[in-house]
Amino acid sequence: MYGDKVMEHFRNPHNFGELKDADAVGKVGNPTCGDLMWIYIKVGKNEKGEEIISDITFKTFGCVAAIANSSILTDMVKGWTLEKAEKVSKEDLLKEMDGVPPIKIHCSILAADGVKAAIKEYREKKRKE
Amino acid sequence: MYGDKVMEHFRNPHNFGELKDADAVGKVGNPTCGDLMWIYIKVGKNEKGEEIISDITFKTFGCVAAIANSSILTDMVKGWTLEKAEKVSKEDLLKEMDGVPPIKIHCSILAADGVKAAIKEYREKKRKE
Amino acid sequence: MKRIYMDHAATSPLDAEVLKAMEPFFSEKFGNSSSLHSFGKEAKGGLDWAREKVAEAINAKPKEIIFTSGGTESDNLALKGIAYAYRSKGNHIITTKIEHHAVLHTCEFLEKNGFDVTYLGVDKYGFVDLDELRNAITDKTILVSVMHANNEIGTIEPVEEIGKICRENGVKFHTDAVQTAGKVPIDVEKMNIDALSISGHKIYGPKGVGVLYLREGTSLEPQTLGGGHEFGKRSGTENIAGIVGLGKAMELAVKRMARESVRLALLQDKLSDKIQERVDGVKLNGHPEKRLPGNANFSFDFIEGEGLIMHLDMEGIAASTGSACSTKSLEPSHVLTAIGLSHVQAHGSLRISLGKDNTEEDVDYLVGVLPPIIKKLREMSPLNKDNVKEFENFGDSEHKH
Amino acid sequence: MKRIYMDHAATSPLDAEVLKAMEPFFSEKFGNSSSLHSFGKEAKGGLDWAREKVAEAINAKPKEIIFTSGGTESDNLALKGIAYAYRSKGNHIITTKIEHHAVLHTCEFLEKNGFDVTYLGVDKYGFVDLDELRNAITDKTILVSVMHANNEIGTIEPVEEIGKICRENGVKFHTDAVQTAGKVPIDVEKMNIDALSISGHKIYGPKGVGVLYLREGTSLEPQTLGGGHEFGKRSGTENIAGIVGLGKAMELAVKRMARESVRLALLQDKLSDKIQERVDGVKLNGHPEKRLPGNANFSFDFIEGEGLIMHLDMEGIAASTGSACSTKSLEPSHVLTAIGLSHVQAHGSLRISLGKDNTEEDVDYLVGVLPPIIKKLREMSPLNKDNVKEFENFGDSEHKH
Ligand SMILES: Cc1ncc(COP(=O)(O)O)c(C=O)c1O
Ligand SMILES: Cc1ncc(COP(=O)(O)O)c(C=O)c1O
Repeated sequence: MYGDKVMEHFRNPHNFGELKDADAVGKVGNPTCGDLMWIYIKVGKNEKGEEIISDITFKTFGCVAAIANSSILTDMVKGWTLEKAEKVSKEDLLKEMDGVPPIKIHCSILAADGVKAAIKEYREKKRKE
Repeated sequence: MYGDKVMEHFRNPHNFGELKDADAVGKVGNPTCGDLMWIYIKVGKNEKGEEIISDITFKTFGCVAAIANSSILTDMVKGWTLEKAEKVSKEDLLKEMDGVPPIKIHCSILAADGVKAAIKEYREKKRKE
Repeated sequence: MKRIYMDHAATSPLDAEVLKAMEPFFSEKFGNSSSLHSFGKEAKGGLDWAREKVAEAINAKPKEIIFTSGGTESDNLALKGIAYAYRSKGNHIITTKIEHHAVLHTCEFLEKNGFDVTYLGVDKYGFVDLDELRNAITDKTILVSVMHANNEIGTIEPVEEIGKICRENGVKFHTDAVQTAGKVPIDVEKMNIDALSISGHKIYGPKGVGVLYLREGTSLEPQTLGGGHEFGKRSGTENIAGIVGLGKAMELAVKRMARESVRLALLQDKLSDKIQERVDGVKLNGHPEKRLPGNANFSFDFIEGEGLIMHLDMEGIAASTGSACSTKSLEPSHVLTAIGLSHVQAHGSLRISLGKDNTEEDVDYLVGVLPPIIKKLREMSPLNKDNVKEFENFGDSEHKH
Repeated sequence: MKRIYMDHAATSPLDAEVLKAMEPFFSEKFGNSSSLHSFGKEAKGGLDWAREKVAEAINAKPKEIIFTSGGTESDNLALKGIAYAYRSKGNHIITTKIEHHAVLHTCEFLEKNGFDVTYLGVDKYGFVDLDELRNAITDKTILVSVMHANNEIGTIEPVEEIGKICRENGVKFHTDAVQTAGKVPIDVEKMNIDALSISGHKIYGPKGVGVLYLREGTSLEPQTLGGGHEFGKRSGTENIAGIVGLGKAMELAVKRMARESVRLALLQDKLSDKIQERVDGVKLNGHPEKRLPGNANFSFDFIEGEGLIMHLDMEGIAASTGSACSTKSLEPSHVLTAIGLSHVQAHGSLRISLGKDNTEEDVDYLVGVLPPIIKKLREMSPLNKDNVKEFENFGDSEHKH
């Protein structure tokens, strides 16, 4: 059902756990459907002064695909500018997931929503400051 | 499907073939249903002066049961008085056939009709004489 | 005593190579293919492998292959499944008078449930008339079901032309290929076939497993409901060992087809020639050439088939009369009466269906033992060429027991 | 790596003795049981033998045993077959919310075709309420179908009492005994059962073969039409090897039942005790005693089952979460929600079903590897005892993906 890459990330997920001094948390999913995902981000700046994701972790309740895509996507967007990360493509993520069955597509791209939700929360917080 | 006795009579049927100087022939069955039987009889007298079946043969187009019951019944009634043979019981014949499947009952008792038909023909012939 | 099996149209022995392919799935890779764990994955692997093998064999895609419990279920599923799925388009189905009972009885069921069924007749060889088919199609026609080859007389129907006619008329086409799969080339694309039935046990595969090929895009109402196996079209925990066996049997059959079909056709020719040489009052039923390799169906005058089969059995030869299934009815074969045989002739039929283990010697042996049996049964029969005419008229279909 | 199979409720390996019983029917006694010749008779012999064995095992008569392609077909045949046969008497059917999909989806089909179906709820242990059943019966009720034991939580229903209620009300009673046949005593007379489903592959028999027991005198509309096999109730060339395998598997299961059921119940008790000792936030689903020997179904707080199964698989242990079939849907098990679990709890379920080869060591091994897996998954989970309440209300059945 799952490819080697997905299984490897499921077995040894990267970036999991709470990020203690996170700037924002994106909460997505719905445990009724079997998945709930929290994406923690810390925002920094690159040499150009653009805002980037300087650190990112996740906490996921969900199936193999949900856990694996949390790991894969957090790896992927670490260091990206918020602007770029905001537009992260679900298709790209699905490609990285390497052929999940149709019924698992929903949970295989959830982390993209999670990152977007985290960035959105970060921006809102900043606006209110 | 068939018991040993039926198979033995089918394999080596007794009394088959035309009876050259038969006094009567009973013709029963219907090849549409897969069986046609001719019973040839020769009538003699016993010591009491009663009419008996002194010889009997058959010709049968039909299944194993049809051939076997021709053989078994002709064996059985040989020497019987016409009166007794006329009343030959289908139940008794079926018992001799030793457990044929329901669908084969019709052809397993056909010889009884054959004997009756032969005796009837014999009596009619005699009446006309 | 030597035992020679010549009833391959009824069923066939499991090939040793097929059994070998099945073995790992009995008690090692025995998982339920729906399971997430490694046992489940191994089972799924077997299932996928077999699906590909069957698809390859008939030029289909793996996702068009639905595994079933046999030819009978495949026929039932195809007919009921398609009929109900296209019910809103029309209620007319066309089939033939010589189909297997799995098709005929399903059609009768559909007739009782609001469908109209046209049963096409056949000519003396058993061929369907293409013009008759064309004329039978109306705008209510949703499905045509014509068997690829007949199981009794072996006649191979012009399915490619039938498929074309169906395609032109926007009508779905099902063919019962239980007797041809693995024996005669099948290409569902070239033949315009939308649905096709296969059975494992006719091709040295296991009993109790079959296939319904269903063209992508063809709708089907599932008939066995449950866990949603086989793309939701046929539920029930998959018989993996059986399915792998069917896959292997198809693979072997296709590989051997070219050589084996020629060998069997030659053996059958020899058999037919010799029998006609040595016995008189015998007729080969079906078409002399367009027939299943290895199938020979004879009618012997004046005798009845069951006795003939039993005498052959006592000589060690296994053959059949009429359809294997027809032993449950006293009616003579509907196929033989459809090609114009009287009931008397139909009752005197013998079907020899040769298979992979039959040799020239087997044929010689049969040709040796058959004539005296025919002679003995004829001696016992009241029928002869002088009186048979008076009984032959009984062949009208109205007459029932 | 050591591989330990603990998913016997999904399927089981073929017993070596069963395979041995099947072997002669692959390529020696391979005939079609309808054939007149000796190959046919040999096949018929196997069929008759198996029919007797199955009949003996459940105190039925051989002619009440109909062989099918598995539990799913048996359930479909029982429900549709009886429903249509008694349609003129009434159109009401009663079943439960925790049946297998083979029963539930068939009931939904019947609802679409003019039948009314009442789905009885169950209590927290999974038991049907007998008074509720009594009250549900109307003068239109023709059939009650309640499973003997549930495949997920293992709860054994009071079928004898249910049978009595049905008998008193002149209603036919079907029970899905796929999980109990050969594991828990069954007596169709004592239990007033009119129809009962069995599957071969749950009792170390072959996949793709099952049984429908049908009480003499009970009417049934056949669903698979053709050559009239199985007393005209289920057509299709009989899978003799598979049927003999099922017969042998039943014979062995009954012989071993008394000892094996005690052994498995003790193993399961040990397993449950140890897991509850070593892991907190865990609950045993189903009834603590009235359950299938060897079945243990747990809910672990805050984690999801698929990941759990995959981690166990990496440790060599094969188990399942929810029903094996439910992997095709994202909905949590209908059984677990029916006994009152929230969706979150249902997603965290683990079913261990022990079988004949499982030992004390296997249980110790499982109990050893499980706690760190639970710990890891919980560390990864955003859920904890402080926030879980806010998510548990999602358990309403209206919510769909
Ligand atoms: C033409 C044809 N269709 C269907 C069937 C039924 O297939 P099965 O025996 O697998 O049920 C048979 C054989 O019995 C057959 O010859
Ligand atoms: C209770 C129950 N009923 C029916 C079935 C279906 O039986 P089969 O797998 O033989 O189709 C199963 C198992 O899958 C089951 O556990």
